[in-house]
Amino acid sequence: MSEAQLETALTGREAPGDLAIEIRELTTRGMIDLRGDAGDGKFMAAAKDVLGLDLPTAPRTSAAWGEVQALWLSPDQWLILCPRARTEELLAALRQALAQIHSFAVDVSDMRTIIRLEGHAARSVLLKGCSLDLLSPDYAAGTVRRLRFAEIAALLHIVSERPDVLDLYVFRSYADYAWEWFLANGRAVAAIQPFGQQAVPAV
Amino acid sequence: MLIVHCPVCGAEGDETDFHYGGEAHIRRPATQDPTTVSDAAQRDYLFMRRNPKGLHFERWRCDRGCGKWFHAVRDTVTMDFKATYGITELPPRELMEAASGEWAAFFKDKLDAAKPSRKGKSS
Amino acid sequence: MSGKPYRLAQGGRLIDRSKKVSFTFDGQSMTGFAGDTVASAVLANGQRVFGRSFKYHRPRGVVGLGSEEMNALVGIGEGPRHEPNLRAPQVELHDGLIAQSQNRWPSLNFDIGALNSKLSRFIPGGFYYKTFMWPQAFWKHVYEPMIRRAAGLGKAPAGSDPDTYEHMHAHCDVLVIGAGIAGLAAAEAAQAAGARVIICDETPRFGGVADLSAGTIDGAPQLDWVHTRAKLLAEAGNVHVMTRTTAVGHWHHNHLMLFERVSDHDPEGLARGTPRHRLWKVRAKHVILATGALERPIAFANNDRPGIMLATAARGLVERHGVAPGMKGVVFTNNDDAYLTALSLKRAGVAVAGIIDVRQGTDSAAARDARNAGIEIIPGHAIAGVESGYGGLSLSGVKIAPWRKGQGRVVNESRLACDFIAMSGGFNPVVNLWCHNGGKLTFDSGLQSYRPGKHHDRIQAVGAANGTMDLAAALAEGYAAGEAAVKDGEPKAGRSKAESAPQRPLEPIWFSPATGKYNEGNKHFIDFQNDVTAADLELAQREGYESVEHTKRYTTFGMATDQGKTSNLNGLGVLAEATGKTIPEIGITTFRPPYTPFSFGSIAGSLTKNLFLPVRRTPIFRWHKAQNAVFEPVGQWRRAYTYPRAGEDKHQSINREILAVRNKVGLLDASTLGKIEIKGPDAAEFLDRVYTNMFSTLKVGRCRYGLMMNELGFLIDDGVTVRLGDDHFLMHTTSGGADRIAAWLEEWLQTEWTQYKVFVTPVTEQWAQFAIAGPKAREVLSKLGPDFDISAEGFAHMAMKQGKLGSHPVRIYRISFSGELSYEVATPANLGRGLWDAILSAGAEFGIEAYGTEALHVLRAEKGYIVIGDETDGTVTPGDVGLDGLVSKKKADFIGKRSLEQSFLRSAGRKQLVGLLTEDPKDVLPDGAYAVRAVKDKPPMEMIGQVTSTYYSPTLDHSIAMALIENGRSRMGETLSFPLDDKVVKAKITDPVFYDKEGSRQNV
Amino acid sequence: MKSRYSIFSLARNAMNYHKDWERAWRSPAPKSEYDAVIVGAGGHGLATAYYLAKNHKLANIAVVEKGWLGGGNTGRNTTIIRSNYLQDPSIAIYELARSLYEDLSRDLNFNVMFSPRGVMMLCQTEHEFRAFKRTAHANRLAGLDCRMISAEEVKKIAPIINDDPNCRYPILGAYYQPRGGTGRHDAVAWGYARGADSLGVDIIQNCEVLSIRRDGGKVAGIETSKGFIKTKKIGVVTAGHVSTIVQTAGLRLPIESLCLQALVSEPIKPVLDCVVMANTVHGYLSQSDKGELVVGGGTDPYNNYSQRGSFPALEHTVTALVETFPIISRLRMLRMWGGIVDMTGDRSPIIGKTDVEGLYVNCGWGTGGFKSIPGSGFVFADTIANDRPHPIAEPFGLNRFIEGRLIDESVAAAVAH
Repeated sequence: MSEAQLETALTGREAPGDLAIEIRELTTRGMIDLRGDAGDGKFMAAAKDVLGLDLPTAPRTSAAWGEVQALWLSPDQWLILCPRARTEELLAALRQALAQIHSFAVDVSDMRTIIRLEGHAARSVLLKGCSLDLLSPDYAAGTVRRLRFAEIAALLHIVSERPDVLDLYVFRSYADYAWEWFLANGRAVAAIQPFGQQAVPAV
Repeated sequence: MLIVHCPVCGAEGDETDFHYGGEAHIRRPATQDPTTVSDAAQRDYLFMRRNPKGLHFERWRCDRGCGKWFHAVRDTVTMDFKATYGITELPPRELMEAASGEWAAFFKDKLDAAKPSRKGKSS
Repeated sequence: MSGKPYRLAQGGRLIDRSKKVSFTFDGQSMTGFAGDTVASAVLANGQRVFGRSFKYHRPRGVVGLGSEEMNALVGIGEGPRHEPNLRAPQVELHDGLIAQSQNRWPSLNFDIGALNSKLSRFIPGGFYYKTFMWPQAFWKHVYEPMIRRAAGLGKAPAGSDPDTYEHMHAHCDVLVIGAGIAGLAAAEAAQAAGARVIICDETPRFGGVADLSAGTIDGAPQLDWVHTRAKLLAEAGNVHVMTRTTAVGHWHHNHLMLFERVSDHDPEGLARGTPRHRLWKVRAKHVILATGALERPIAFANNDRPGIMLATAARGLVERHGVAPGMKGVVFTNNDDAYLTALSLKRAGVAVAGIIDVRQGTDSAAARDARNAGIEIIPGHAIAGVESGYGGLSLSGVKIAPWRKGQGRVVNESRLACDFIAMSGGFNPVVNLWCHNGGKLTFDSGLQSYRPGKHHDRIQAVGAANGTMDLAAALAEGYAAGEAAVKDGEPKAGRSKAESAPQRPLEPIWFSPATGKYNEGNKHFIDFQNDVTAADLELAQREGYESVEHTKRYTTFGMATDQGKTSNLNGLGVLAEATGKTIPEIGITTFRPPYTPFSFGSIAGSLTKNLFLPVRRTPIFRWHKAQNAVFEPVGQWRRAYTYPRAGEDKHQSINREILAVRNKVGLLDASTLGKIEIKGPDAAEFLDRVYTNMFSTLKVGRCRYGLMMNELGFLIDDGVTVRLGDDHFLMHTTSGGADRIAAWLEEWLQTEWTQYKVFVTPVTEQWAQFAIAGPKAREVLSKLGPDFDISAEGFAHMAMKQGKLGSHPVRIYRISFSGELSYEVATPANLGRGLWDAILSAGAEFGIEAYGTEALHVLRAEKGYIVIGDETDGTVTPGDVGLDGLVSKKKADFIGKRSLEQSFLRSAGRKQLVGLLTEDPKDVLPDGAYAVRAVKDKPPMEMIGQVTSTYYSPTLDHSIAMALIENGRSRMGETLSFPLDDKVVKAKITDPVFYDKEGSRQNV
Repeated sequence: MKSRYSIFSLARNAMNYHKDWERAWRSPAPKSEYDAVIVGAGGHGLATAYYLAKNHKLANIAVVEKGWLGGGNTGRNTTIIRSNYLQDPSIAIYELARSLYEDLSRDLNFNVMFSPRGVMMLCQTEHEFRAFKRTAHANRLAGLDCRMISAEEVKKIAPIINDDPNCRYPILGAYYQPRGGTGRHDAVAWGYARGADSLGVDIIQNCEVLSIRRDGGKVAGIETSKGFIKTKKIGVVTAGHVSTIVQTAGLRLPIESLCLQALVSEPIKPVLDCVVMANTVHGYLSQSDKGELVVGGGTDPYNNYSQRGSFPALEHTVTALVETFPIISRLRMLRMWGGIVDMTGDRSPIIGKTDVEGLYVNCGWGTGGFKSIPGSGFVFADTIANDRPHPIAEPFGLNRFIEGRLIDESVAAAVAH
């Protein structure tokens, strides 16, 4: 039997040229859903031993150590990001380190599709489908937020700013819908520049 | 569209980012021993609802945030949220005192129980 | 059409005379200029009648300056791009525009419906409640269609909308609604203090009525100031400026909808694909209403004739568009503002026959200016009637008479020749948005109108919207509100100062009596569009419809497309006079969103067609599609229902798929099944609480079917749960139940059994999951290269394994929903397609076939397995479906246990699940058919139960059905009758397991 | 008895410029005592009073109303009338109501504009299709004139419907009640008010009930803003405000008050001659005689006494209707509003006696109140007059919550598998 073939939700999808932003699917990322009590020092220490980072405890923040990142999801839940190839090893290490601690780590690498949005219009395009105050300083680089986006549940990670790089995580089965949504709402001809320099209105 | 504030993670957002969970502080009588629960008690648990015009004590879930349940106090006429508090907690004392009708009756013994005794105060 | 010189030789600050624009009105080619509105351009072409009214079909022309227009409603565009009922003064002219008048047949000037006008005496307000009752059937078939055809105004577009719409969300510190003087000042102050500001205006321009008003700012014309502020705000960086944007509604917690008309004025943009409309959902920390005020008409006899318009509208036509409202006009007013219109007209060279002012005396700055301009003022008079030409299409003069408040009839009438009237009954602050979310109003006797009172939201009104009509005061109020809105903001804006002449107070006039007997036969219109007259309002009072809400509903006053913008207060005034009460005593009807109507397209935004609702796709979706599968929506999922081959219909393909599973092997995409991992030291105990049956006794590596009830004791979900470790379970739920059950488990853990140490993590989408089912299933599996024992002994029924199938990591469960030897294989979703293809090629030699959900359902029905949602409908207990054995007697408590003790749930005569075999094996019972206790000639017949699932079983070559029948289990062998439309089907009650009762096939 | 309305009376009055029309109802001061007092002058309360007077010959009755008659949900709904329910008790009461509507204009001598233009309930999933087939069988055997119709028939009856077989939820067919339709909501209240008034019922508006006075286990009367009124029988029919009123008699009800919203478009020439309900996508649509498209949606989830809902509830409905009726995309919303509806645990009404002697409740109609008005009033009047539940009202008694004998219509739409 040959090597298992990877077919992600958006395999073969390419963004058309008429968009105000760049979008593409990230396919090489592994994800682990980690549950545990942030108030339990043993848990936090064991997680740090494996991941090399302090799990973020401040809501909606993230932390990184090398190629491993941890996104805060809830007071007792994190999404651990790593190269896809390292998922199995990291998961095994976590499970071993946490064996005696009430916790749970599970591989969810295939559960979500990551759509990366890049460009100065990334936030304004996203704002056509979500009600968060993405233009406020609350959404600086590193911020993580679960949200309702165009009728679906999603997770937003502000990767970097100026120019914006935003990762939008949607459940795999919704990936096509999300993609189609960006094709419709991301068109350059419909771009909006909220605030900033505006055309002077007629008088 | 209401703005709801989650006391667990601090997220604030549209009501559609949250899930409304109905009346707060409903005790499930069967959790202890279903055989001791009367028909009327079971009916009250399942169906009877406080339906105040004014302060209401209710449950919400931070559906698109941290996923945690919490309690809120909301005025059903003005829609103002007066407070949010933990899912296993009682409301702030002043709001228990401000409650009316059936809620006032419900909180009465809680307020009595929480009343600091003189002795407790001086010691 | 006449070539009358309605376009003035000069003037009209908004039009560009170098750019001619061609358009059509009712098929007639016309030209206008860039900067015209449909109203100004059509009027410039000498066409005064724009449409017909709702009830009497009276000819109507332009009355208003903007969105308050209630008469000149036109349809714009053709075919699927047609849009009815647009207000002509709001529609910006563009080349190629097609406008149509409405509510007339066959033509605007000759309208059959105008017969209603002749009959108007017989059809007063509310007349339809008093007649059309006989004969009964005539209402639906004769009277109602007649009424419906006559009403309705414009026509719907033909076909599906070719344009796009979208939404936008925004947060701001301060939202300023209205970019007139007060609004601009507020925005300037707020932005200077560092706030994020959005300022929007309904019109295409900033400035409000600065170009039509008296007074200066910083010693210069108001427009100069507006220019600098518009530039300042646009370039500030922390301000979003919007034109053509109406704030349509205000909801709880300062949630507002702004309706932006992005491309209606710009057909080229539309052709490029710009959205037509955009709906902004704005969350504002503070709202400032600077929505101005709207002028009131005056109720005099036949005040609806084309050529009678509001004074500001007449002024706007002259000043903005260089259009004369007529050859010679009179101004009819109770306030100073309308004097500006007389001056405008005079300056533009339009004859003014006089200013008829109901107030006595002429001692005011406005009057001085008018006199200096040579305009006659007729104080203490009112218009008592108009003279009009054939069919009311034109105006030739007015009758005037001395005005005394409260007088019943007119004396000493005289006449003035004119062909248009500019009227002003005072101004009403635009308080609609103030009221949308429960703001209170207070009556202002100076304005004789309502202005904002108390509000529980952070919202403030400024300028004319607040009843502050004086320019300097409005400007100061704007600044102050902008600063106050920003809590910690330092006032930074250098304040401008305005100056304007003081105004004389107005004198209210709600009703101007006509010649002849009081109130008889003359129509004093209050609500023009809905043809509601002062007499109608009085009639409603006489008949006991006393509440203003009753009056409104009985007469339909205030219910037209302008929602009472111009009629509301006049109606209250008339009611007050008729009843001897004050206006506040009359009360006021509630303002509801939207402020002006906005498109449904904008509400849907981009969520139409492929984006309407998400379709969830499994990892195998593309394969299904490539096979031309018929799909079935299950929740938001699309599942393959069956895979018809060339020449097959659905039934044939379903039967083929079923037989493939029974005789060979089949492959099902079951990825949609809910999957929830549950882990923690209390996981087993927790599962004992949520399932009716016991899970703490399940051995590691084994699977068990579980039933879930809600607290009412009714079934809500089922599925197989697997014990992965001592403290670790994997729960399968129904596809539709996945999210619901995961949330349900969280809720119980967080709110009731908080002592449990359990984590619940939904992992549905991590896995692609397939059922390989059929006698050849093991052979197929074997060919896939399992790295684990798959022998019958080594991998028993209801066991699970983890390992690899070739290169695919899998979890594999030996469970069966078909009754055949069956394996459910799960692999990470992104590997799913690869495994699917591998299984198909491995199974090829065994004749493997993919089967869809319908085959699955027949297969399970043959085995008597229930489907939640088919056999259950939310009122069914485990006992009802014969699964009492899965309700633990040992466990102290589980969800729903107590409710099973309620008397009705234990009562005799409950419906119980049984099988049915029809007498004629080919006769498939219809879905949901009911059995009756006794067949009668005609209904009603007593029903004793219903079919829950019904299929033709190719395996048995017999129709089979499952049904819930009263006391069914004790009626085995009994024959039931199912009366259908055309026949009675008889079926015998049997055990619901039709096939392989011993279960030997799955245990091989 | 009042002078009758007819085409002749209309013509006669026209000669005199309509100055001689009588009041439709009196404006009496409350008497000190009545045989029965109905609290709430909405459609249900007025109908109850009318039938008490007409069918049970009780003349000394009052209806007291906090505001203006018909000012609550009666005048705020989308006026749909149908009876094609699934459960037997629901069929019985809604069909009684529907059949009374058929003749109501003549009975009341007031045109309530009952328009049996047909109600179509679309089937947009296989599951929904099957569920409605079941309802169709049940209704046929109950004697209702209803039938399943094909997608082609749907298109013929409602040509503006989206019949694209590839759309998100293609139309598979519909469940059709040809004698369902609409009525003029205000006219129903006014007609019953005028009818009751002419039979001697005192309708007392602007009279708020402050509390119910009890005499031991019995009612003694009501305290109102216009003083105490003595009575032995009180029927409370105040929809969303029922909880607060019966609470004064020490009674709890399984009721929550929610905001239900509706909206209308600007008027257009006729495009839709039936009522269309699309349950899968949560929206329904009809066109009023004025030409407005009348749209109803779902409730907001949370308790609400403000008569103002949230935008998203209607946004979802409108989005669904734009998909189902694409031409409405370019039409415009004219007005939206909310009403406070009273929801029970099984979303079916409560009609009957309470633990307090002489206190009767009729509430919990939730989103189905208008269509049931005549039937509700009919059986509630009978229940009050005879101090025992009318057979059609019996299943809707409060006892069902003890016994678990729920009447849940929404369950038929449960989706799984």
